[in-house]
Amino acid sequence: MSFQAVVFYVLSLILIVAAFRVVTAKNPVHAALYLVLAFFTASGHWLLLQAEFLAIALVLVYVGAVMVLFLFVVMMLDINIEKLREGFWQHFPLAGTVALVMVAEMVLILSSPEANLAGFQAGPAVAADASNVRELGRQLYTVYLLPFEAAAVVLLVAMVAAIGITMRKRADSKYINPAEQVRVRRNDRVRMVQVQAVKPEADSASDINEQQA
Amino acid sequence: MNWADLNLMPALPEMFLLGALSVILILDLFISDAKRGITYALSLLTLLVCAVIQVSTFEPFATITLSGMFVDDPLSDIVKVAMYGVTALVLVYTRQYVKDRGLFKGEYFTLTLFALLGMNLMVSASNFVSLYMGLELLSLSLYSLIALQRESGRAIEAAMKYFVLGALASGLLLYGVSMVYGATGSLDLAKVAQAIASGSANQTLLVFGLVFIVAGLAFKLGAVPFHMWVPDVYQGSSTAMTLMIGAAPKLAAFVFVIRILVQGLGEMMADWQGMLVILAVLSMAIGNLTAIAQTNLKRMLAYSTISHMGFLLLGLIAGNAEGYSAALFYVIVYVLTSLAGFGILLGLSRAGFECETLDDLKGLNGRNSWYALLMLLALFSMAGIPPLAGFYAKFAVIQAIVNVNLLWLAVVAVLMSLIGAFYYLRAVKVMYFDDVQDNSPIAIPGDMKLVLSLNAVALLVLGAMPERLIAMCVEAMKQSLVVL
Amino acid sequence: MFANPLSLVIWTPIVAGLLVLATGGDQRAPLARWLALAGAVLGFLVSLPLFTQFDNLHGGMQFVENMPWIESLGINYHLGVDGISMLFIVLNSFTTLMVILAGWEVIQKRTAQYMAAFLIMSGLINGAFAALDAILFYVFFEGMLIPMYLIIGVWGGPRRVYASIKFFLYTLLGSLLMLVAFIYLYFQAGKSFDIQAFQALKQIPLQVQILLFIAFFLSFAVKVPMWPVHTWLPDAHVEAPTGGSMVLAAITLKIGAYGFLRFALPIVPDASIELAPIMVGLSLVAVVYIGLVALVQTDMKKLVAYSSISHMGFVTLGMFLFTGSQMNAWAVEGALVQMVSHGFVSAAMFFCIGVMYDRVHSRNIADYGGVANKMPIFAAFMMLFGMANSGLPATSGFVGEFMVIMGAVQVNFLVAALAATTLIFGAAYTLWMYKRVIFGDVDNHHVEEMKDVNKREFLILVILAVTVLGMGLYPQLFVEKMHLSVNELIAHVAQSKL
Amino acid sequence: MLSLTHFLVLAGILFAISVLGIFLNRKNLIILLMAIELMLLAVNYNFIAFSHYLSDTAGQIFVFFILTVAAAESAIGLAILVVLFRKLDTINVEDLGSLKG
Amino acid sequence: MDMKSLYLLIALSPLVGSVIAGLFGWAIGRRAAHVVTILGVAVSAVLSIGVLKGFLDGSTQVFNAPVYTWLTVGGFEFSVGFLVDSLTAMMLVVVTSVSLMVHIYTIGYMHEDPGYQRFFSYISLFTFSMLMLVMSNNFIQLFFGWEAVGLVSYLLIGFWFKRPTAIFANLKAFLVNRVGDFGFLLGIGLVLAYFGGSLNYSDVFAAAPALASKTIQIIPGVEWSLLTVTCILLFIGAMGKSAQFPLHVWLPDSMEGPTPISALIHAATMVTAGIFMVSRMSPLFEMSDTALNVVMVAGSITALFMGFLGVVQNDIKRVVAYSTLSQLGYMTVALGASAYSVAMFHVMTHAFFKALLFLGAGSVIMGMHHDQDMRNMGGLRKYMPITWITSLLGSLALIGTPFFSGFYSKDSIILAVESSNLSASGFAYFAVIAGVFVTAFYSFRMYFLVFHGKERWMENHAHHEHHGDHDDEEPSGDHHHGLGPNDKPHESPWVVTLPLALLAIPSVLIGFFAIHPLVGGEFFNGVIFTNLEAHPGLEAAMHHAHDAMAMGLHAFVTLPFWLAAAGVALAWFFYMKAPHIPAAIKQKFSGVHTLLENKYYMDELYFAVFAKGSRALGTFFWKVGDMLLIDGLLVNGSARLVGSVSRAVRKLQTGFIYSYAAVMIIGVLVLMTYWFKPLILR
Repeated sequence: MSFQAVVFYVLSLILIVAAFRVVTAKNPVHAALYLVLAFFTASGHWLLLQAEFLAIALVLVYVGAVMVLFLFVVMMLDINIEKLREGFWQHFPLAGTVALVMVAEMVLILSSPEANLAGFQAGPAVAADASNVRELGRQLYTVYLLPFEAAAVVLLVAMVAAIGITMRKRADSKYINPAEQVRVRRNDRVRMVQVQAVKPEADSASDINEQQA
Repeated sequence: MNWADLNLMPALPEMFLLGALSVILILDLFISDAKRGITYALSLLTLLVCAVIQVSTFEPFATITLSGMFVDDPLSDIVKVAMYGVTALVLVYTRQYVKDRGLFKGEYFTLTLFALLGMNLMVSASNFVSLYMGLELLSLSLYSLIALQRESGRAIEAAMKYFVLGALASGLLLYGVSMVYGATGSLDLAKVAQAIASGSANQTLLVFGLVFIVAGLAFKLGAVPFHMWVPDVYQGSSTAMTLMIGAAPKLAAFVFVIRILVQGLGEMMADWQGMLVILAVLSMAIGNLTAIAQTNLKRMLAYSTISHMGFLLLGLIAGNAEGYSAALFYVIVYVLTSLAGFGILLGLSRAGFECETLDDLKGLNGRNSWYALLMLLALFSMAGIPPLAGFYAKFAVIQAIVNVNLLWLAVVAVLMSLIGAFYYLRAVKVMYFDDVQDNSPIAIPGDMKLVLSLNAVALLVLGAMPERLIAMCVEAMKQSLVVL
Repeated sequence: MFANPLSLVIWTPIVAGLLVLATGGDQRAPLARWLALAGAVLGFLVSLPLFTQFDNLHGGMQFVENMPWIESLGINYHLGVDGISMLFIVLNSFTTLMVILAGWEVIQKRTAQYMAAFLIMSGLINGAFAALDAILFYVFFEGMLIPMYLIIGVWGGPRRVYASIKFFLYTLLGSLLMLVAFIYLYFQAGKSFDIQAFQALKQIPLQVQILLFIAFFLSFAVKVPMWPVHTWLPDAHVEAPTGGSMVLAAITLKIGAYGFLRFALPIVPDASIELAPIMVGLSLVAVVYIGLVALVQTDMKKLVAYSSISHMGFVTLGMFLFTGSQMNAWAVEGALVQMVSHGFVSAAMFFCIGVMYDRVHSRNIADYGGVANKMPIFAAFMMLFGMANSGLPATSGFVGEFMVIMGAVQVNFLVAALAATTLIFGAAYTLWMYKRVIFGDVDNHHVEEMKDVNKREFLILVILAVTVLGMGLYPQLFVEKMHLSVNELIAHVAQSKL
Repeated sequence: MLSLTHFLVLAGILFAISVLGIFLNRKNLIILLMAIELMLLAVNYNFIAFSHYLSDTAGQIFVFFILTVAAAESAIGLAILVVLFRKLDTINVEDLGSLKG
Repeated sequence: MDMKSLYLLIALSPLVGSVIAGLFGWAIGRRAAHVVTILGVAVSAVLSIGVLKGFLDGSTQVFNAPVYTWLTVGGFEFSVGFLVDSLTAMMLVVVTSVSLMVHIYTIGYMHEDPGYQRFFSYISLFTFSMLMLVMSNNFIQLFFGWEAVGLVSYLLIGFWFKRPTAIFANLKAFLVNRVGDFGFLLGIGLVLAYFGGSLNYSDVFAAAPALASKTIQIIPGVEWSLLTVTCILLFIGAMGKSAQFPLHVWLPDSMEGPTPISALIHAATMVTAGIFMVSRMSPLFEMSDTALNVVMVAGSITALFMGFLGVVQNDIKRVVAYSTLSQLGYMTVALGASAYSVAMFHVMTHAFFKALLFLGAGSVIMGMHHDQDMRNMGGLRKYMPITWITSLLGSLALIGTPFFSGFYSKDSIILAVESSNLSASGFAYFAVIAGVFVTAFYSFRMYFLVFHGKERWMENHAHHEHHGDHDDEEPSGDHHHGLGPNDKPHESPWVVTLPLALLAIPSVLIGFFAIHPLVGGEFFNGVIFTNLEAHPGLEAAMHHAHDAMAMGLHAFVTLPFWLAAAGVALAWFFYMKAPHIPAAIKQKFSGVHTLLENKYYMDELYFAVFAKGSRALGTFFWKVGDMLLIDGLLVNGSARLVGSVSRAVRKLQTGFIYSYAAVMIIGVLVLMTYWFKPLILR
């Protein structure tokens, strides 16, 4: 067993445990932290696969930004954790079965001779000074120009959307809108009331009394 | 990359759209709520210009540019023009509605245009990466649009469901794409197709990936069993957003499916045909059956959409140009029809009142026979009763599958549409046979009334003379499929 | 396009209907009525040249018009009539006129829509009879469901919702399968929806023929309607307004029978022959079973509705009387005559019931009695139509039944004997009803208050009476139109496609 | 020697765990979102593994985009979650069932 | 004027009258209505007599030509056409003359009725229909006329449509006739199918001989002679129209109609259409002994057993009605014996004397102010002398008093039956002989009860029970029944008595003068065909027919005469001398009496079996077949099924994200499993 293999298996173990804990953790904060762990191990795996840039990006972007966002939200929302845990395990048998079947099928398919994954051999080792980042960068800005632009737009959308969705004008904030003031008409402010000059008769007065009663 | 060779003309509409969008986005910041009409007008203008550009740069062949990321073919042209039109209609129909609900904000327009941009990308992408980006651009915009109505618990619930399930579906799709990538070594549709055709691709991985891809696509279309989001989202969203989701994205999703399954994985037809048959039958059955039990019109139309998507799949199942063009025609007619249908619902809603249950339509004929007639046209078109356009759509796809000797499927399809006819009839019944309950006047703005009328009458006109549109679809399909 | 008389008969009523619809609300109802009447008269007038200019010595299609319509789907705007379909177009235009008159002041609610629905339906029905392209036929065939659905549902009786939806779905069920059959045939016939191309197909295996026949059967048998897919009809009739019942009975049922002649028989002759015993059996069930059912009805409209089914049993019976592979000319022409005649008679019967309903607002036989005392003129007319309904010679009702029975005797005596029981049943249910409704002493104050027919009703009754008697006394006028077409049909069917 | 199968199977297991999470988690929407992140991680594994064994960078590029989109997605998802919590005062999945049938 | 126009004029002039009176009666008034109709019929009558005269002196040729083409189909052509030969000529005269009498009579009889014009229109229409029937040269037109007279009969029986009994009776009449028509039409069908593809008499008769041995299978595997089947079917038609057992039940009830039409339609003309038809078809019937036997048996039963019923009737019209039935039986027996000409002869004589009797009865009824119960009459001869005399003459003719017209025709029948060689002739002979006695008895029972004896109308004002057999239904009130306390019967006006007198003349005389040409002579040669070798029945009658005087004298030594005399005597004894005896007999044989009173319970039987049976069956089909099975189970059942499936499927949509996701994942799993079955299940 090569060193890579050892690293692979160790990281895999951590990854699987971490991933499992993500979905089973009682506390969402723990879950988020386990997810961070999972990302870290994944990053390690990706290094094994010589995807250095992505390994770093994962840590920076995901762990650094996204997961922090998650934690932020989790903590911001005042969530009753105990209530959220009720009856958690009662669905486990079904869920576990489905997951197991899924894994089993995937493994059976992927490891079957027909899949012929052995046919995939890692290419020749890249030179030590070959820059994965440079290569990716070159491609991103040439071949993948369009998706790259699109990615930018996606981020813009996320920004617009996040603001649009969550931003609210405080109900208690007081401000003056000059436009509204200018548009005001007399009718909005003054109401002319026709007051009866005649003295009400006795019975109608009693009616009124009754109504008041 | 040689910048001098970079042909950006095919992507000109998208570029204009993005530019205009950015301008609107910024401009809107400086516009007071009262003058939001400017944003509205600019959005419509943008759509108009896009359409003009699209039409004026039309070429009857496919051009691939941007390093194979982008394709401009007649199929994308026709669908894009349709999408501009549809989006414009959506904006017109929803103006009053969103005003009444305090949603007449800059985000509403910009997100709509973002969604349109995403759809354009989906339609014109020729690489899995650009396809995915387009898809996500659309999806994220749609989630946000729904969630914009944050005062409504149901809208947020719908947004959340849509979001979670959409993300799951994206995950499935990506998983499938990764397998295809593994099998063919490329993300470019043309190269994928080449690799499969040359036999160098790993079949097991391909089929394995195909399962996930089909699942992801089925989700976008809303085909059973990946349809679960559709009813909830249709019902929960404000009607304006329902219209938005139900209209143009169906067009985009259709082309998206064509791009992936036909242009990319065309050689795998035998496999995906089988899967689509299951999906189609289930969609038609479940969609129609469940719609019967609905009392909420929007929900009913959602299930009806599911069944329509089943029909749409029939065209794909046929697996030939005729079938695809039939499906294209189908989806265009469907979108036009649901625009009319939801348009009426929008028109009937007013501040503080949502027209969304069957009972809300009670006695519509007595209140306003013109709108009742328009709705009638829309409903019968959905039911596929001649001489309305919906009939030819159904007819064309059935013709396509009979052509490939899937008679049993045709029989199943027609039987399901029989079941479907029931709930459309019930809606007509409510409008025409029942007595008026709510006698409040219907105030639909003049422009919307005009457009809505044209929209619904178009169903009839298209029923009388569908040839032009069908021929266009056929031609577009023919020329688009030749190249890739 | 509008120079062709067939296009004219299709589009004149439709355009008129749209114009009527455009008159809008009930405040302009008088305008709508007169406009509708003008449209109906015009529609009838433009249909007359079909009859007068029809060449009796020419067996094929006449007034043909053929131009591409939806080329991409292989659908043409192909019109033409032979001696069979021409009669029904004229009949339909005539019935529409009657219906417009019949609804004149009776319909006070949404008058324009009512009139428009009938006019549009009239055009669609004409289209169905004139179409020579299967899909064009289908479009008209299905399109007419929409106005009819609305007519039953909007202006119908208390159970109109059930009846209208049942009507719609029942009819749709059958026709959808037929659509699949059409598409199948399209590919068999070298990508053509031309009905004549379908008919010209040379080789179809029996198995396929039978499947196609079943598809046609489901579509047309529902429309006719044949037992056991008839149960929509009583409901539809009972709930429909008078005009709706008139059109339904007079015309739309005929489309089913016409469909058998135009599609089932010539396209799949071998299956038709193979399944003819079943068809004959079902037809006889319609005659006998439905005749008995009609006897016990307590609702006049239901009774006449069942009697329609029973009479239409004769039509289908006539069409499927085979000797070997030879259709029986008597029976086929008898079936056609029966169709036309039933068009007049059933329309008249429903109109009569409508006249009474307008006065008493009940269709229950038990709510009447002694109407003759108060409405002698009406009673006389209804007697005439009742007698026509029971197949009395010298009325149109007799001719078709007579011819079919004559044909049946030639083919199978027992069949003829069972069919001939209609002489008894028909008279029994019609006259028994007549007895209970019209005869006797004035039964209650509703009857006491009945007024005899007004001028409009009188006019309709007279016109219908003249046609019923005219056709009974001189059927040759109609029959001679169809001879060659029927002969060609028979010759065509006789050629096996196996 | 590590083979492609190792990574694909690992990705498969990750995928299944995320499915398990979606199934299992009936209370907490946030965990649901995290499960989806896990699923995307599994997909990314696939791409990178294939990319490595195909000696093709396209896979890595795709992962780059997926990461970008996933970030944007998280932002929007969390935004929706926040308004949801504001409106309904819960992030319990089982409380999110007013639309059904 | 050529013959065709002449015949057209004969046929159409009553129609013109009818149409004018019917459609414009409201405008032209009563007087004009009866003038035009009588004029129309009179024209027909005069012309008919001219035609008959032409045939008698041989100056007129048989006319057989189409008028217009009614229908062509399958290469066959059907025309409305006339065949006028001696048979037709005779019928023309009978029909038009009786009709004319009845028209005139009606002026008086219907004087007070509000439906005056309508009535005239009907009877003229009837005359037209009957003329079309007898003048037809083909089966189809025959059937037209056949049904048309049935229609008018229906209308006229129900003329007083307020009376429940009347509208019951007319429906019954129509339906029973329809049963006959059912057979008739099928018979026509067989004729068309097998007899040379034509329905013209001449073509059919020409084709018949070749078909003598042809058989058909109606029930698979059983061969029946075509001619027999055809003839029996045609005869079923005749049974309906001529009220032969077992389709006779309608005729007694038809007396609900006004008396003039009872005379015209239900005695003189329409009911004899069946006899006429069989005579017309003589070339066919001659070829089938089986059919003739059937005819004979039906006739015999009718002749005898319907006569019995006449004995117990108290309603004056019903007595005459049963006598009509019985006499129709005689005619039918004659047909069975192949003595067609004799049958026609009896048709003619019967037409006159029975019309006379009916009109006489009508006159009595008028005199009694529409009381028809004989038990309330008696001694009317003083008050209604003309009616009395003419009725007596009619009765004498009916019972076959020598030299009266009825004698010649009836005795000819008896002679023919006696010498018939058919197997049924024995029974038939007994029936006709016994019938003579019965006829005499009931005829004179009526005569004595009405015109002689005590004036009973004085006694029972309190109770005059309703005469119908549907006592459960009350007659409507507006018809005055019976004499008031101070009224006396009165003689009828001249328009009533004149027809009586005019009809009395032929009733007495016509037999004497006509027997020679009709029975013995060659009047019907070439028209009625009798195969004398095979069926010798006619020969005896022909033999006697040559000398009417001798035949009359000879009668006094024959059994029929003495039987008739005995019948008269017994009637006199019972009802004039010892009225207690009939009552005692009634007591003693109450079973028989009840049976007779209830007409052998045939009405009840038919009602229970056919009317109730078909209604029960109809209800069953409707409730169980249509409503439960088809509508309930198939139609609404499938709708319900779809509905419940829908509700079930709906539950899948739980509203929870995790279950939605689960469905998606499971969907993927299923697809995956399905597509990788071999890989996974290895």
